[in-house]
Amino acid sequence: MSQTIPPIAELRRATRRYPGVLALDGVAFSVQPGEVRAILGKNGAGKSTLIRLLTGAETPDEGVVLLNGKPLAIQGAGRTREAAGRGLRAVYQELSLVPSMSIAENMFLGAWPRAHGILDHRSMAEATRHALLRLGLKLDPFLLISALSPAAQQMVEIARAFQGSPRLVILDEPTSSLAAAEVDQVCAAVREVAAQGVAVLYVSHRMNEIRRLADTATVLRDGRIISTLPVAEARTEDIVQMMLGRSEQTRTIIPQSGGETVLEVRNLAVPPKLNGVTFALRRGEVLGIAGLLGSGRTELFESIMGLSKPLSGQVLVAGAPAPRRYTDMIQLGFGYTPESRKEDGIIPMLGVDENTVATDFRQVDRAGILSNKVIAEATRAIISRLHVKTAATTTPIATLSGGNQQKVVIGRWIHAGSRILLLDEPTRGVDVEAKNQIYDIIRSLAREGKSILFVSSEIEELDHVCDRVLVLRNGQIAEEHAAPKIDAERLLAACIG
Amino acid sequence: MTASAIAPPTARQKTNRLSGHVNEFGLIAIIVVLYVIFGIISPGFLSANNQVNILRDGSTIGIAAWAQTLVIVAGEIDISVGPMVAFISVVMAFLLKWHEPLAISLGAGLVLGAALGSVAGALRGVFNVPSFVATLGLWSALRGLALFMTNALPVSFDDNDTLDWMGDNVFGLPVSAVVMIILFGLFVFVSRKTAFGRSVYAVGGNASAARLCGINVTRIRILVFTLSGLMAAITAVMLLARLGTGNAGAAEGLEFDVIAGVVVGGTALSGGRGSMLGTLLGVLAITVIGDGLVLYGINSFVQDMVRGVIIVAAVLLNVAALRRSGRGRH
Amino acid sequence: MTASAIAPPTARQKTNRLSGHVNEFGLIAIIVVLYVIFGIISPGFLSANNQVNILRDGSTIGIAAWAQTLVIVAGEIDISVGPMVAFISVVMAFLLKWHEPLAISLGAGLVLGAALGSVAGALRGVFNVPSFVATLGLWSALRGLALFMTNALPVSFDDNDTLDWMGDNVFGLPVSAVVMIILFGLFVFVSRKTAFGRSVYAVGGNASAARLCGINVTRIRILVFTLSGLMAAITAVMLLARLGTGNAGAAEGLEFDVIAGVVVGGTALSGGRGSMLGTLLGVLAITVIGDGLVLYGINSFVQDMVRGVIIVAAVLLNVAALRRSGRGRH
Amino acid sequence: APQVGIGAIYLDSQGYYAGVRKGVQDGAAGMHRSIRLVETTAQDDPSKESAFIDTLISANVKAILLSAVSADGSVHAIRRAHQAGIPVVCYNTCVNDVAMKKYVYAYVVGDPVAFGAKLGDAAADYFIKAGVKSPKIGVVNCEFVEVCINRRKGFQAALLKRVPDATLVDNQQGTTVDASLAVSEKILTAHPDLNAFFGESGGATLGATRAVQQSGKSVVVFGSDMTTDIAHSLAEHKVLKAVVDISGKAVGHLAIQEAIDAVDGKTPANPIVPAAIGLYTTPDAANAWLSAHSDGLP
Ligand SMILES: Nc1ncnc2c1ncn2[C@@H]1O[C@H](COP(=O)(O)OP(=O)(O)OP(=O)(O)O)[C@@H](O)[C@H]1O
Ligand SMILES: Nc1ncnc2c1ncn2[C@@H]1O[C@H](COP(=O)(O)OP(=O)(O)OP(=O)(O)O)[C@@H](O)[C@H]1O
Ligand SMILES: [Mg+2]
Ligand SMILES: [Mg+2]
Repeated sequence: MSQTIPPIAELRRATRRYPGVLALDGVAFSVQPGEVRAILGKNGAGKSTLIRLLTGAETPDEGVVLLNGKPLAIQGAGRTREAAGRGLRAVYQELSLVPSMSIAENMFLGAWPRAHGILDHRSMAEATRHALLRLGLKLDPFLLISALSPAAQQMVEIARAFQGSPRLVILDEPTSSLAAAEVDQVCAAVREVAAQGVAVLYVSHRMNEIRRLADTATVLRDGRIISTLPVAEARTEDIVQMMLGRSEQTRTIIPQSGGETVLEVRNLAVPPKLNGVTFALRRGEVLGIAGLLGSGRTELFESIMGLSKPLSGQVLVAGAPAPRRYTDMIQLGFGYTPESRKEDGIIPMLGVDENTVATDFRQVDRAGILSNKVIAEATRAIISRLHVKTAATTTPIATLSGGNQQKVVIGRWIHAGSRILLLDEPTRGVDVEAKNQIYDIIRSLAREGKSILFVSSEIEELDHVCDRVLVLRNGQIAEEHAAPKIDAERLLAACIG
Repeated sequence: MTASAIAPPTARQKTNRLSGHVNEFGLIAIIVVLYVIFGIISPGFLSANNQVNILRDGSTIGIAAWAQTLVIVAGEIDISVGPMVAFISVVMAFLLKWHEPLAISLGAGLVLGAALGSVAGALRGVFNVPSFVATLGLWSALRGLALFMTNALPVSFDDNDTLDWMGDNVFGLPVSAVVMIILFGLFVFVSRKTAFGRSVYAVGGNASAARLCGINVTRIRILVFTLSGLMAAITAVMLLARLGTGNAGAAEGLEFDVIAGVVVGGTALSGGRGSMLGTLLGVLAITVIGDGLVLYGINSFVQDMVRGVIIVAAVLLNVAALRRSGRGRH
Repeated sequence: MTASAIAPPTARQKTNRLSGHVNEFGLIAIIVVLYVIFGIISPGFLSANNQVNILRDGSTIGIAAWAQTLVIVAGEIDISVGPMVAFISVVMAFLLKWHEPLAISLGAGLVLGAALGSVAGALRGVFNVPSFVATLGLWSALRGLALFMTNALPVSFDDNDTLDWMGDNVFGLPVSAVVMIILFGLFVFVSRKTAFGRSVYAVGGNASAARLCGINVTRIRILVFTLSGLMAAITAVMLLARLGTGNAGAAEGLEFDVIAGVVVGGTALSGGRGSMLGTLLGVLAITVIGDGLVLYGINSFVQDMVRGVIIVAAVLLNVAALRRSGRGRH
Repeated sequence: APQVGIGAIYLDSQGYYAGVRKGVQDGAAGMHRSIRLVETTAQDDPSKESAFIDTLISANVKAILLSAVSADGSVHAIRRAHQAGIPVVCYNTCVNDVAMKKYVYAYVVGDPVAFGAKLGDAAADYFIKAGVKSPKIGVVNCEFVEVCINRRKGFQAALLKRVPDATLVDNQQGTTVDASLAVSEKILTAHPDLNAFFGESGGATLGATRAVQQSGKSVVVFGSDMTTDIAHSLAEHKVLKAVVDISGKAVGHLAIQEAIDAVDGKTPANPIVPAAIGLYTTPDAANAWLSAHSDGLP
């Protein structure tokens, strides 16, 4: 990196506090044009905070933010517009789309092209089609965002960031809800703009993406920058150690052969995605389901759980036909974590405790009266078992980092004593350490005799946890891979077919 | 690599475009049914004269309902409409009584309406007072002020030809209905074709995304209330022209009808979604029900009962139709 | 990071616990200020007698407001309170007039209230009719039905000692206030200490997450309206005892006061948040303002004005206090 | 004979108008011709009244009965009916004199000032007899409608003429019985030396009476508008001492009679049709009222 070129974005001694948390502590940070910079760190390290300072979404308590060598001057509402005016585009970690509006309108949110003050929907649609195509997407620009799958929504946001002529593109975990094909598209787009001299900041918990993309990486821990280093020369273990502040144990998976069949799915059809899915889940087994995005894994879970009605087919629980109602499935000992944590997982304003015990109040009451003490105990049990990082059991869950939120969402089914867990993308947006903890949790649940169905778009992690992996392709189970012969490369190939 | 897996089925896409108007189709069907029923049971209901009436009555609710639609789409609510209309009609009547020119009197009323609306908007947008509370304050204060200023007596003023004309018909249509229709066109345009209109939807749909994209959320929130105040003032002009006096007790409960019209029209109180056409149909449905029942000639208390039942039934049918079309997942 | 990651209860946690009640502290401060001001300017305001009055008036709003708090926390709204109270008081008066025993008459009223509430709840929970529309229907239908049944005339019945006692004081406190206080305790308990109460918060906070946790969202939605109907019926009993007749025109606009009390108490209309204590203080503030202004003896129209201004000012101060404490980021 | 449509607009949802309606209906039934009544309530709102008149015009009614919401505020709407060739009969309240002469066929009325004055006289009788020189009186009002203001003016004038030191110490709104009860209690608190209440409407009267009964104070009530409960209270004669009333049924009867005359093209001898104002000051009078109105309709 030549130091003669002025940095495109810079933070000087930036500090940002939240009630009770020092999210960023006197951080000095800069990025050069054309540089692809990864930002690494555990959940809650301060990555998103750093980004929000750069985009003007938040103002530092101390320190200054400079874009193109000039400090951001506007306080309050106009600040993000000032930053955008200087060529900054961002994909935030939280979905920043308006669900009730069309793709095209979201593409230009707040900066709609106008002709004589009248919105120019046609050129908007045209530009949108273009921007989407760049990421390999063929979507009708007039479609509402709410009609899109989470993955498609994410792609729209990424397309929005690349459109026009940005000078700095910030992507905060852009790929957490994407699978391989889309990730490739995103990577290609990043390389393309970087070649044109655009700087890219890239936050991800997936080391292999970082290696493919980034020139340099900045590692954050507890609100401080630990180091900024060239990615090519650094060993993954060293980076992980910087992130965690200690070295990570190497893990060994002991594949287990499962016990008796607890769940059997026969010829399940949910048009248009599934046509005749058949498999069996055994006691004490972690069964992974691999597939491309949109291959119908979520639909499979939803129809097993009774959340949507399959066209035909059977679900058998311990040999008997499963009830068709969701609540009855829960009574039978099923647990389900949805893929979109924010929309369907957490109840943001309630505390960690209530988010945990909501699945089963009967365990924490005494003669119908909820006991704060028992609730706190039950919550603490989950917190310590799953290593949830929270200030108190009553802390509103929305203030936790994503990984910790996810642990609570899983933990609520441990609280409920569920015997069969359906986990849809449980490691999305979760840091390395928490990921490993979640793998451990899943393995230890399996050891206790629980059965787990595990969906992940991050194919590399399937061999870390699964006893068996089924590949869902063209609406059917196409292949089965059993441990220890599960291999990411072969799985990926199988998914694509 | 392979092409993206994110290519939605085209059939779904098309259904989507059509089903975007299921709500409106449902309401139209319901209004047609109401016309058939009242046409049979209520004498004079189908007369041209009564259609004019329906339009005129509708305009009292409609003009304010256009702005209220934006307010509710933005995730807010304005319950101050009725007292605002009454207060402004009283102020304008006083100005006319003191022989201010018509243009000045009415102009002052419009400015006042916009200003009072902005006050509510600023309370919400800048000071974060919930809009229900901010407009509840206006509701109470304006009704009280209007009654206090007039001692609950009508304020009369010299006859004014222009004003009389505004209270009357033009080409067989009530002027107020013409104003309503013009404003409807304007609001359809604003809500669909201007940055402001789309920003309202963005703020109501996801305020934090809107803010991150540089939309001035505070400004949008203030402006929707300004518009609501302005539309209340226009309603006040129409009322003044029609009654020929300023009445502090007028337009009582108008806010209820206005909000009901918007909600029956399919706009969710939670914000982000809603259409002007829906509101038009909602207002029409409510007006037709009221008018048809009066003409049917049953006891006025029974009218209240039947009205309540019909409104719920209409929305119930519409929601069922929406759900069948697959859009109503909670 | 191996052991439990719960930080020890440090200063932060304590701040947190305290700041969880900033809203309530603010309201208490505002009520104290109101007491000081009215104590100075309104004759008889501080008299014991007037405190009893405040409690009694408060109970009319309060009992219904407890249930309304749950309704609003669940993300819904019930605007049918006033007509519900009037209608049920009329029904009970008729039963008493026909010489049904008191227990049966009142019991039937309570059951009817709960049943009507459940109808609104089912419309919302099962049929997805927006709660504003469902309760608007009840609002119109019940007021009409009550007026129709009575011809708008009071329904009188033979004196009944027990009922008279209920309209009177016990140990110097109005019975209605005692009922209100007992019900307050019950609602605090239900909202905090029962699975039902917590489920209401969960449904209001994120209905789809609540559903996936296995909470029966439909049931919760129906039940909050059932409770709201039941509390309206209890208010009707108190009203009947107090007036000695069933009046179809009574409790007009009560729904407004009830919702205002809840919102002033800090419960957001968007659901998921709110506390019974906040509502208690909100109801108290509104009652004190009304009472103090009447005692001050100014023109009742000016009272409306001043009331509007004070309500907004109170909430404004409270929101400012909340924001300073760092909780009020919308 | 073809059916004759008659529009009837009632002022608000008070029991009094149930009496009027009964009078109108009985009157119509007694005429042995086919009459279709189209009824509605203006809810004290001139804008609603205006809208209803337009609706009635398009319903092709042959005459409209109404109690005008406001003397000046209702002029335009009534003028429109007149211009459409539909005769308008006012009852109870009407538009101002000028407009009335032009647009109104007949006006059935007991003058509200006279109405108030009768009660004021009765109050004066009571105070003089009881030896109260400077009575303090609290008013529970319905003064968002003009009629009530005029009732108070009449009451005040008549009372002050004979008891010059009387003062109206408070005047608060409480039209319905529950609102009146709440407000009367507060007036009792604010004015511990109060002598009497004046209730401007039926609800106001009943609420004030109830408040006094519950407080146990020796305050008396002078009220307006008879209903069964008010008659019962008057019969007890402990708190409620006098009630002034115009029979709704009688007014309704007169009004429909005038309307049919108008339909038949008769010209009235005098457009002002006086309705009897009744004053009830004794238990006997109250009981007589009760037996005459066994259906409870005033
Ligand atoms: N709005 C907020 N209010 C309170 N605390 C917050 C807020 N936003 C972030 N924090 C806290 O600040 C710290 C840093 O959060 P930040 O979102 O920057 O982490 P991150 O590195 O992006 O984590 P992740 O990998 O989970 O996205 C965390 O402790 C978080 O809980
Ligand atoms: N066009 C759409 N309109 C409405 N909902 C959709 C649409 N596409 C997907 N969904 C819903 O979004 C969820 C996820 O869809 P997505 O296509 O990402 O996953 P999927 O088909 O289940 O495949 P996988 O989970 O394997 O990625 C599902 O619940 C699906 O029903
Ligand atoms: Mg982050
Ligand atoms: Mg999925």
